[in-house]
Amino acid sequence: MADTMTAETTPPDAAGEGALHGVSPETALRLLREMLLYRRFEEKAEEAYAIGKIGGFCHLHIGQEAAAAGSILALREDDYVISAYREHTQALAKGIEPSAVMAELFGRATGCSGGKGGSMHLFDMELRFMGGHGIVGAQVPLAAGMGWKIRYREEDQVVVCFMGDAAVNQGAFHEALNMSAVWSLPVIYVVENNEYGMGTAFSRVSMTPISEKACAYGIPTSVVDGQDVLQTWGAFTELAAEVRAGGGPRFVDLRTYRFKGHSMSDPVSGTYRSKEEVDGKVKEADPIATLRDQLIEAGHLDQAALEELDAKAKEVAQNAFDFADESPLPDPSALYADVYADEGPGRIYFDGRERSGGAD
Amino acid sequence: MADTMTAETTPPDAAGEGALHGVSPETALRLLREMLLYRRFEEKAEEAYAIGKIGGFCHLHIGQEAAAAGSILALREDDYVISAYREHTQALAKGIEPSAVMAELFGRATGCSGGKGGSMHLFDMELRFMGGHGIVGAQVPLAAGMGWKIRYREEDQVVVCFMGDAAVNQGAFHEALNMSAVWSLPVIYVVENNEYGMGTAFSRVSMTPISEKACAYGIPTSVVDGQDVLQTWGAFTELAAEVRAGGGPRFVDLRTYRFKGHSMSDPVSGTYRSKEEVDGKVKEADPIATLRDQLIEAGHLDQAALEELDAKAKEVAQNAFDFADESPLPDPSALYADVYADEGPGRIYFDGRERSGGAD
Amino acid sequence: MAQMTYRDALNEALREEMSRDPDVFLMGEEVAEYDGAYKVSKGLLDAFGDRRVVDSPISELGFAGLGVGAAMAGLRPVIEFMTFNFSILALDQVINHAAKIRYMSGGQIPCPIVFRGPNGAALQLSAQHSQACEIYYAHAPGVKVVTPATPADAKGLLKAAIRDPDPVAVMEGELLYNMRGEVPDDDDFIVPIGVAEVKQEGEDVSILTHGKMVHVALQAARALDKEGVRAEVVDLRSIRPLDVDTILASARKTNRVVYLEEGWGFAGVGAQIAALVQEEAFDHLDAPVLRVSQADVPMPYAKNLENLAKPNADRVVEACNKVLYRK
Amino acid sequence: MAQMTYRDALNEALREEMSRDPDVFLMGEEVAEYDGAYKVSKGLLDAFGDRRVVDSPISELGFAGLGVGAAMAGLRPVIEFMTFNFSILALDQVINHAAKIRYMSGGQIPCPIVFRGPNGAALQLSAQHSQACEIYYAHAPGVKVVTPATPADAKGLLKAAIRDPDPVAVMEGELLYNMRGEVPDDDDFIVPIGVAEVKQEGEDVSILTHGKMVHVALQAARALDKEGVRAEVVDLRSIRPLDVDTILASARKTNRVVYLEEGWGFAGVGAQIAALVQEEAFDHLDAPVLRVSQADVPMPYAKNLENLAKPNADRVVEACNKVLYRK
Ligand SMILES: Cc1ncc(C[n+]2csc(CCOP(=O)(O)OP(=O)(O)O)c2C)c(N)n1
Ligand SMILES: Cc1ncc(C[n+]2csc(CCOP(=O)(O)OP(=O)(O)O)c2C)c(N)n1
Ligand SMILES: [Mg+2]
Ligand SMILES: [Mg+2]
Repeated sequence: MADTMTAETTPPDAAGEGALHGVSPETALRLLREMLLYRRFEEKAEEAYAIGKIGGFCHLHIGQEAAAAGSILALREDDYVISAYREHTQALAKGIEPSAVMAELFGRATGCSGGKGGSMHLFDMELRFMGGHGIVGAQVPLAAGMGWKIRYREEDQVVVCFMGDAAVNQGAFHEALNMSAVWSLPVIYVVENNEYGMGTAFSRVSMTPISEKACAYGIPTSVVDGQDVLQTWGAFTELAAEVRAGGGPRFVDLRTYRFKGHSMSDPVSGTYRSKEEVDGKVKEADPIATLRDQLIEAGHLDQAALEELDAKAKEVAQNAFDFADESPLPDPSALYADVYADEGPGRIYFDGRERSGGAD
Repeated sequence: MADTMTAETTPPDAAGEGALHGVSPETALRLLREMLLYRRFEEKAEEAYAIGKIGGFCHLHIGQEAAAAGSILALREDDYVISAYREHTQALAKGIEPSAVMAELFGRATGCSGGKGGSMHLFDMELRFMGGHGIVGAQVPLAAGMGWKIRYREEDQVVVCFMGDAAVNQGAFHEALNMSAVWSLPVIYVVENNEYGMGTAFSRVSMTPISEKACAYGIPTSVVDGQDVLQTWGAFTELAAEVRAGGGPRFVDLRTYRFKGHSMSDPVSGTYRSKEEVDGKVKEADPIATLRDQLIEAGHLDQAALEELDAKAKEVAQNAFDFADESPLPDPSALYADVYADEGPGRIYFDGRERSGGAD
Repeated sequence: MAQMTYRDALNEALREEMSRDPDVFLMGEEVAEYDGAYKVSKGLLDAFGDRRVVDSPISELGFAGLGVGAAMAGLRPVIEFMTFNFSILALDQVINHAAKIRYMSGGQIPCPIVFRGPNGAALQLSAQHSQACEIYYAHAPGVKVVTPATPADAKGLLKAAIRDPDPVAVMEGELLYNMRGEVPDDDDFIVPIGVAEVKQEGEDVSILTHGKMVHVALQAARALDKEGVRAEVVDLRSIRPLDVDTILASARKTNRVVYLEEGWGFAGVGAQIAALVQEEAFDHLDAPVLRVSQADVPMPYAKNLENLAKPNADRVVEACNKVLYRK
Repeated sequence: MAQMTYRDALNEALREEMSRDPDVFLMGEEVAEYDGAYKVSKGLLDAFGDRRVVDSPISELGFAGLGVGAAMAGLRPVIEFMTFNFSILALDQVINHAAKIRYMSGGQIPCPIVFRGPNGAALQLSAQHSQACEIYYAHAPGVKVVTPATPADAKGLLKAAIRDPDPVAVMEGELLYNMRGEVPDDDDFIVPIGVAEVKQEGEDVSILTHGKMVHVALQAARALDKEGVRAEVVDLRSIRPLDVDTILASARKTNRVVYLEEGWGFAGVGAQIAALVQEEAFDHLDAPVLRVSQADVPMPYAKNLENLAKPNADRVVEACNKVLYRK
């Protein structure tokens, strides 16, 4: 992966914003910084997983970083984001501290969910990062509910709801999209279409492409190249404005690709996808390399600047690791906290046995 | 309703099969006989309900008879039919004896489900009438399963699955249609589009018409006038042939209208639908009157023949009533029968208490 | 105090809480234009408009989930299930989301939502429409479950549920909707969640129960009284949390307990209470805790079979006699 | 007898039953090309082809329902849930359809279907992926529920389930898949459904349990043995139907019972067993039936909290000592 950080194209003779799809150089550089951070952060997580610092499932977003950066950075701070279990980078994009995300992966008290959620359940209420959900498709009605709240309060935020391609075959998707259309809810439903749900190619479980999955609801659909962060950013800037202006829900088929296995136990290639396929995508469609080349071509980046940005990203990732590693485990008393808001002696009896502190 | 049985058009001067949409006079007359039976049968059920012979819910199909006759009579005997809770006429169309259906409504041992199912749960395994289901939309995956069995065994039957318009908003519908398309299952999914789900007009819970509800699966869709039984019969004859030949699933938006309330406690009009709307439909779109006029115009029916057919239908309905009324209640021993196939002393212990015949 | 039906008491609770708190809204099938399938929401559309009283498509999983999402974002949804039978379709959103969001997020994300509607059997609705669903909601921690048996409790518990910071399932009874009773006038009248009520004091045997079976228990108690047996009748009112103190106090007083419930016995509420009582009051029990519940079969349609399947006062009396070693 | 893993035992059961009966097919997420998320179906696609080993979309409600429909029409589907956690989405098809079709149809329509997959917690999978779902399947009558704890039982119970004329949920354990043990070679080896197994005889106290907790119970029994306490360990194997005779025989023999289960205690399997044992063997009990179960909280992710939440041998020993009035 370190290769990606080495420019392979020759420096451009003429800078031009055209090469940046109309995105300002500042924004483009910000997107690069972000994506570098995501990449280095997740590589660090992979390392931590290998040595047992992280347990359970851990689903990396590597290869799909543009989907997080290009969409979430195009939003307002008070907009809502909700996702599934492959959400580390989205949590970072929404502003959760890398240290708090890493500490959550480590299951520490300082994690963004107090160590109780883990990789699949990152939350930050204040930053409006609404999880981190583990049941495929189940976050889709939740997103509709957040959109409902915005419409109900006559506010003008937008909800961005991420899901995988496999999620569109869930009944929850269907029911939520229909209601969103009927009530004109301000939600952008984004399918991160990485072509596979675990080992199942999407084309094996649907006769039509993702882009046709909102046709029954009358929801406008966009197909976006999710490996090109500038295009993604541009598309979401427009979509968010449309939705904010009261345009109702939108549906996005965001074409992307997962460079790693489904989770840590799934091989990168050689089973359901060939080595050639994966290698080809890594070579041709790395969102970071693509943006790097665009920036270099436009004259806003050189090798030295790139290396500096990358070093910074690595440093932040390392600091997050160190912070997590040094953080304490949750206090045992946390076990019974937060099941209900108002628990406390004498108020909530659970099942009666816990109440009396053990049967006797 | 008795009015419907009196021809209002003048007798035709020239008979013509053209007036019958290419359907043979024999078939058309058979369809008339069937629909007259359904109507008189359900009127009798309404009567029985009013005097407390039938309990629970009772959903009449009056006004929608062409949907049952026009589709099911176009099938082969070994084809499967499955429906929701508004299924009396479909059960009759599939060949269940009127007396066995009425006895089931009465909750008698002689009912087609032994008195255990009632109005919403009519079954006949031998005739391949697969119910009678009460959870909106839940019969749709069951139909896919029957289609799966046909494909699995390389047989050439067809499954017809009825549902109401409101059922298309259930996740089960979405999941089942997608799988049916992927595996090319021999199922005709029929929405009896009577414009309302209980008191909710379909246009209030969907931005698109029923006819667009299968677009995401790539399933061919037909829109059929379900008040014209000849057209319906023609459409299903064709669809069944296509599906039988291996064409995969089909979707039908069958336009119809419910002349009665949703169930016995729901007023016919005056709340969510106006009296004018209902009266207009009863006047303009009664499937029996429509067919009657077509037959008279084509010279295959006159007032005397109509009255004879109607008298026969009334007689069958009355006989069904009498049979049901004279039938015994299920034996108390039936309470514990048929929970499992293999229950019996010592084999299935339920929860332990039943086993020992009462705690002691 | 006013005399009113259980249905009107629920209606008043909704009305008062919606007036008090603009974040409360009601969503479900037929709740608005139709006034509710069982007319519980009668007149609310007129009073509060279609922003706050909302007819949903028949999408139980979807609108339950929408409610959970709205609650996570700060509203206070009241989600009506036309009956709890249909809510099995929505169970994932209830037990995997509503019940767990606060915990999984380390206490950050609240979920103040109410799921309500009729629960259990009515008359001859057969197997798919006659289920008592308490256990599906109460087995997993995170949701509270209450089962009002009277108009006053219907109002007080529903109001408490709407004000509660956590998800609460309010399980009503279709057969109770027409029942009349006294209901306090006070706008702030609530019945706290987690507090049982001793409906009738007695010394000889405790009949513990909840929901519409409370009335069957009282009927049984009257029959026993004629035979000189004084039964104590305790209405749990709340299944989760349980009012363990009141339950155990009654068991320790009478030394004999019968649990009566509408639903199936297998791992039902009665199983939990029997297990609890013998764990915590073993030395006080003069007889096993017996359970009276629905026969362990799907609900049959035929009237005679349905009557056999349902628990009734005779079976409660029989169980009481058994634990009293009478007859 | 062959030595093999629990995973391979399940695989053999599928292989043998698919060879024996052409109507048996396997459907679920990743069961074919991927060989199963946990490799239980390894090699079956090659052996039986994609007509009989079928990768489904992620549509739990849909493919469970498809299985039920296929069973109604005469096939014998084996539906794999990647884990039972996800099957909550499919519960309507299980308890409203599979469980009730035979009864509602007056005995006409059969439903010989198997639902299987791992159940309960593995390691640090947090709240939505760590649930023991027995109760959701066993509360309503109509489905049978088995929980194999060893390779032999995995094979024997799965084969029995596939041959059974009724719906059976086979709840496996992810943490058991690698466990090795003796498995009979006989192609017709089955373990009958509804028969518990006394894993270890003892006189002083009965530890009743099921599923992967059997091994925790045996561990506790070993610890107790060192202290001179002889515990009897009984593996229920089948939750519905219950082997009431074996359960009661053990209770009547030792007079002291502890129920150990992986899931939540509230109206759990242990509650049912405690209620049953005190109902039927009240006079034999020298102490209350105690329950050891998951803490009444959603499963936390952090390793230390997860360990605190899960039942373990120490807590079983403690409960045994309590019912023995030791220490
Ligand atoms: C309801 C449900 N079924 C199954 C699973 C197991 N599972 C986890 S991720 C996954 C694949 C999802 O693929 P996709 O939606 O395309 O997202 P991606 O992993 O590609 O990001 C599956 C089957 C689950 N978590 N929830
Ligand atoms: C899942 C579910 N939700 C709600 C109900 C209650 N209910 C019964 S029929 C019905 C309306 C269905 O309308 P539609 O599908 O259009 O069929 P129609 O009655 O018009 O034939 C509703 C809401 C139910 N039976 N199942
Ligand atoms: Mg994917
Ligand atoms: Mg309709």
